[in-house]
Amino acid sequence: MEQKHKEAGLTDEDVVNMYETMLLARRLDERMWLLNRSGKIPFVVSGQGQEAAQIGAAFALNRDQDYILPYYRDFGMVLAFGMTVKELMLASFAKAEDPNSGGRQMPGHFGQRKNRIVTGSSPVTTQVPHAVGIALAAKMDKKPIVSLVTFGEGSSNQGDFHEGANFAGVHKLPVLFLCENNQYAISVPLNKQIASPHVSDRAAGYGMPGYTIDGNDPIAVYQCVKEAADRAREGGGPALIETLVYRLTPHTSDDDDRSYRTAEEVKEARTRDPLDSFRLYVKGAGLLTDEREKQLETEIADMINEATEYAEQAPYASPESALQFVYNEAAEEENA
Amino acid sequence: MEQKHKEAGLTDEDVVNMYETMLLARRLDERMWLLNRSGKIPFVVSGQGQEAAQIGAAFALNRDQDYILPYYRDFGMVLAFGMTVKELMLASFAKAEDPNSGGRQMPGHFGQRKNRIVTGSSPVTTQVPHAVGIALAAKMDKKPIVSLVTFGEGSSNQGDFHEGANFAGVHKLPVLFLCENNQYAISVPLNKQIASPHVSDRAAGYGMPGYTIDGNDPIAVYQCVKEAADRAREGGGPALIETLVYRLTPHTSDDDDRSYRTAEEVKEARTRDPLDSFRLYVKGAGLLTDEREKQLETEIADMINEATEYAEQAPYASPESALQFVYNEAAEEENA
Amino acid sequence: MAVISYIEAVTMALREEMERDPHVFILGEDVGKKGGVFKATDGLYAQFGEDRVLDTPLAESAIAGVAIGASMAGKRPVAEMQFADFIMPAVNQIISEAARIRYRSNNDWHCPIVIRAPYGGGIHGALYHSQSVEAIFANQPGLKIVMPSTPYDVKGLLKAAIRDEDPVLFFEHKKAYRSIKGEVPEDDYVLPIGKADVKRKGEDITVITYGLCVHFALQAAGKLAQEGIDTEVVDLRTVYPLDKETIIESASKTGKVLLITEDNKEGSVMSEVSAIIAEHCLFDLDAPIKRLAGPDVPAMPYALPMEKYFMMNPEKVEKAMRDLAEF
Amino acid sequence: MAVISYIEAVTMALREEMERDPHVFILGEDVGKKGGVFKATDGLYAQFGEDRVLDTPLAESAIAGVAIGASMAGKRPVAEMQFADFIMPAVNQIISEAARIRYRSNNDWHCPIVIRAPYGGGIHGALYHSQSVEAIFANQPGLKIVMPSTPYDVKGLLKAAIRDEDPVLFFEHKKAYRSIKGEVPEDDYVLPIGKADVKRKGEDITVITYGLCVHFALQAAGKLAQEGIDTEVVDLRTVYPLDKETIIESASKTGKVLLITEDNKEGSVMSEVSAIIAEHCLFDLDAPIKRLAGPDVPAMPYALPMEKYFMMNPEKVEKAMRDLAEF
Ligand SMILES: Cc1ncc(C[n+]2csc(CCOP(=O)(O)OP(=O)(O)O)c2C)c(N)n1
Ligand SMILES: Cc1ncc(C[n+]2csc(CCOP(=O)(O)OP(=O)(O)O)c2C)c(N)n1
Ligand SMILES: [Mg+2]
Ligand SMILES: [Mg+2]
Repeated sequence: MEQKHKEAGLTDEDVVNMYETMLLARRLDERMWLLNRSGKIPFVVSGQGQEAAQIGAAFALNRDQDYILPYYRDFGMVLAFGMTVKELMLASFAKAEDPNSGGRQMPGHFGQRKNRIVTGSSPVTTQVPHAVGIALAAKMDKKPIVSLVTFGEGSSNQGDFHEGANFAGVHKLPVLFLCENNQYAISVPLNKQIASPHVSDRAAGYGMPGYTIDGNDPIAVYQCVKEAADRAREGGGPALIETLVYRLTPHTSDDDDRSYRTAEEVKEARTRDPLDSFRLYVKGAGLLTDEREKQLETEIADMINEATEYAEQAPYASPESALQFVYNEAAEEENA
Repeated sequence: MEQKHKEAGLTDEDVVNMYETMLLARRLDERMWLLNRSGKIPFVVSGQGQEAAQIGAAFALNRDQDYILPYYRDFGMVLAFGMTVKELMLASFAKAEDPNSGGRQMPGHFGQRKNRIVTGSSPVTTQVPHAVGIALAAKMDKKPIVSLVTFGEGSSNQGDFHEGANFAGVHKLPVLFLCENNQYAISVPLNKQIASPHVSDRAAGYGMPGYTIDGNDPIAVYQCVKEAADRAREGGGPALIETLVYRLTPHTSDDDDRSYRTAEEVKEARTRDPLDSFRLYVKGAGLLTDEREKQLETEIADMINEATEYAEQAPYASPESALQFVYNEAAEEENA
Repeated sequence: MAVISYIEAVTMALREEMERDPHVFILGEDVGKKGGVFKATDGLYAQFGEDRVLDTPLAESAIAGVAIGASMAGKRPVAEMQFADFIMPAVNQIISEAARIRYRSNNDWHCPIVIRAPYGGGIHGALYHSQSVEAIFANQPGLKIVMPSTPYDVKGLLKAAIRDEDPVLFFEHKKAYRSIKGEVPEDDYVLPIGKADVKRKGEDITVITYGLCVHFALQAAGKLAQEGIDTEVVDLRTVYPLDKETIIESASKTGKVLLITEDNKEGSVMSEVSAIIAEHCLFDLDAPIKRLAGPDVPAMPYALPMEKYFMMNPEKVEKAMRDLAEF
Repeated sequence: MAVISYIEAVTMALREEMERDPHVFILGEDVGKKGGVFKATDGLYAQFGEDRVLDTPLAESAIAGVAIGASMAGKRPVAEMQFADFIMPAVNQIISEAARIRYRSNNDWHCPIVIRAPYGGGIHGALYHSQSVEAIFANQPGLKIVMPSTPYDVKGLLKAAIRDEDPVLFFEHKKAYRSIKGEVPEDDYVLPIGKADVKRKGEDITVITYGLCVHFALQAAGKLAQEGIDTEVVDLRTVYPLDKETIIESASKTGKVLLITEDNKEGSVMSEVSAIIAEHCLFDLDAPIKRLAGPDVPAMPYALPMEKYFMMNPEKVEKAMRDLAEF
């Protein structure tokens, strides 16, 4: 019987939860491609292949108080932090009720204050210093809060990564830098993005520990993030964690990946699909029967169907509402 | 008899040259403070305490073909690369004949095309990607050229350091990153700038070797830079070299360093003044007699006096010349 | 003469310049193997090899800064910013460095780089893939900003930019990439940077604009002509520094001026155009200087209704022109 | 009421706000132990400790970005850029992030930060310690840009900026720091951001300006008054978004407008002021809208003769006012 999760401090219930969230993220993601290819939603950016890293990390945090600053592939992470399928569908259809942006931003630009999912933008890596600022606030307020920020390996080459990581190192802030190294930045492979073996090799230069772990193993990710989060919460400072994953889809629905990687390479990577290996694990641990699996697929399909229908029919924000929320409107009324 | 320099591949003549350039840099620097304090020049930024690192590095390059991108303390380096005392004085007096900028920039903003001293600005660290670009050009043109860029340890926290170093690492470019770590960025001490023991700890993250060396020892610096330059020239890629030095003066003539460091600390550092230890070395090697030393001081004093007089009397650029050289004026005439 | 698209004109100009001058090279994100996310550099990697079509790490300040350095060592870099919106991390390199190198060195050094970037909306790109960013730079002496409207202008101006001895920002309207086509000679020609182009002569009203809006204006001018309203359409082409002469001439002639930009209104390059006219043509004017622009919100939203509300279009342009003519 | 200097008003406002609200904190380079290179934060490190007056690493994008993050977690950061010239590395954080956080999140998140920076010339700071950088940002909805001229305004506006729920760029003229003094109440007051202030009422000509030039204009207005020329001096105080109402009112009243900025002329915030007037007051104008500004060269040189040639001064202002009055 598989027991690794117990050693990592995860209960059976946790593991089931993790698996269900991973599966949900994958099925939702797949649906979005279908909706895109059938012309119903204009754009998809996808997290397929990265769910284990996302969910392992999210479950290692205190989801009632910690902050996450996800990047555009983090469907799994935001689902774990409380965003609903319906909400994600509303974002994909760009409808008024979308809690991320009211349809203002492209899908994958997450943000939901009530769940401490910090609003993100398109320019990569700008969220890294924000995570550091949130950790600084936590330290000042003496609150046991951790912030976790994710980004791709390509994005780790932006100045903001360096400046943010160094700031956190100097001020020993409770922030975790989680790189989802999926081997490509759009078409540019890892060896044209960085010259060191690992992104985590950069940690030493910021006086923090660096880890490179198998991002296809949610339990390994959980364990690493949990330890780092505990240490950060106790004043031990930041950490840089690199998860090795593979982007199973093209960059986005606008990309054609055949111009820069072979079908064989992708096929080979699919043999390590984290969803498959984690399913095997959960089954091996006796926590998932074939029957329950079937039922789960049905529940998820229903949930996604319902969300799709709802989102498709939901109204857009009015054209003129584009004028709203440039500045604090309460103040403007006061002044007027 | 001191022989270290021979082991490092330096001839007696080289060492004498190095010492004389160091002494010249120091005396010139001292004179500038005098001129400032007597109200003759408005501003000084100083290299005192960092001359050994600068000169060791400059002499390790091919001064007939390599490029340097010095920062504002690099009097020693630009002297070694062919800028004259008179030219530096003209810059301090902001006169028209100043080859760096015709009096447009503050002193310490070096630039002289004929000596491949690349024009610099005030925002720190912007020169780092320029050095990388020059190395890229050298590689493209298959020329055996190296570029060397210097910066302070505080400045190594700018995004441009990270982006530039990583670019050079990925493309294996012949560029040397030389950090003059003088323990302070204006008032902010090293431990509030970086969290790792050494700036050179960052090299691994860019797939390049990193070195931390005693910047008070010009021969050690020479040796390290020479090896790195040779390797770079042969396609071995970049290196990050950190020289440990101490800023013996306040940050600039506008700074009062008593608010952030003690007189004792500075006094203690003066006991390791590289000029003193190198003088002892050169004497120990039998390359400098007391008599020659005296003569040298006189020669240098004369040279500086003459330069001062010349620069003081030299004309300013005309007020309206401020309108020149925004764009290529030859082209404008053509168009007109 | 072949009819090609706006983006094909970009590629053609790049190819010809790379063939002409071995110092010209391209660097940017995904410009190599993939040929650019819009395919502007398609085929160049195959033709010129990876030494001259560099896929860089994802770092715009380095892209600009490395280009600057290479240009100071004799190269002619053409850097691509994947979207104009992502030029922001490179602002320090562009403004503090590229724009000031010649001036600060008293003409000893100079910096002949081109930075290309697709800008503009109407392609459902939301806040960060739709912006007009020219106003951020259109106050920095030392820079030139070119924003062509037609394939013919694209080719001639991009070639001129690459041969220019100073830094040029070259913004390409991404909605024009495939929707705008036109005749482009196969042979080598350059067009002058810094000169506006009167795309249509007229006597009654003047429309001054650039980029995609030039086409909206020409379209509307055609319609209005049938009603006897004769419109002059001035295509700025270079939005910084502005061609004052052409602006003043046209404004003085018609006395009724409409300035159109897809950018937000307050602080756009059209403010400067208006100020030039207000300074030089006041007594020739028969109507207030009108500006038609995007609303003053950060950038256009993703959802279609809001995007349309923000985005310039032929109807908005036609209405504003008619209103002005009737003033 | 005590007479204090412009920079003392900065320090006073910071101190009072830090005393009032424990969430207010300062971060920047050398702001702590040293009290800032200009001493704007002098004494605050001693009073509030290093937790609330943070000496940061030398990295402006992080300073802005960390401030943004902290503000989203409930703090009230006041970030210092050591010189306005060094705000450039932070442009991406300011424009792409701070300015868009409220809008892009549909009002779910917001970003109450203040970024203070000394700007302006006349202190022999050469190209990179003299610049006016406001035009770079004065086209970004979501931002507010405050540029006060007097110690009284400094205190009231800096307090308002710190209490504002949106990001505010607060540019302080470094030449004014010690040369401009004025009465400042000890008690707590705020002044409205977004409102211009008529610093002198007049009927014949209008001067619209901000920062140090307000003093040049007032000085000249005093002289001209003796010759019977009655000048209205409008101090913009907030240069983005502009107070259209006050601008239009004053321009319509006098019909003769002079716009003054120390910045380069083309693309300055004065272009927008001119465009507003040209759009709304055309038929009330008796003279072209004049702009007096720095020349269009990158920034002012170091050598005194060239610096003076570039820099605005009372003589240039007086002459331009007289010319306009006589038009
Ligand atoms: C500053 C900036 N430059 C360019 C882009 C365009 N872009 C979007 S995603 C991407 C690649 C990101 O690669 P990586 O960081 O590895 O993340 P991944 O997409 O592989 O998950 C690029 C270049 C951007 N969004 N922001
Ligand atoms: C981008 C930028 N920010 C701030 C400054 C102001 N400044 C000038 S020198 C300096 C400290 C530099 O420290 P370091 O890099 O250690 O070099 P050092 O002066 O110690 O040699 C600062 C903050 C600047 N020049 N550029
Ligand atoms: Mg990637
Ligand atoms: Mg230092």
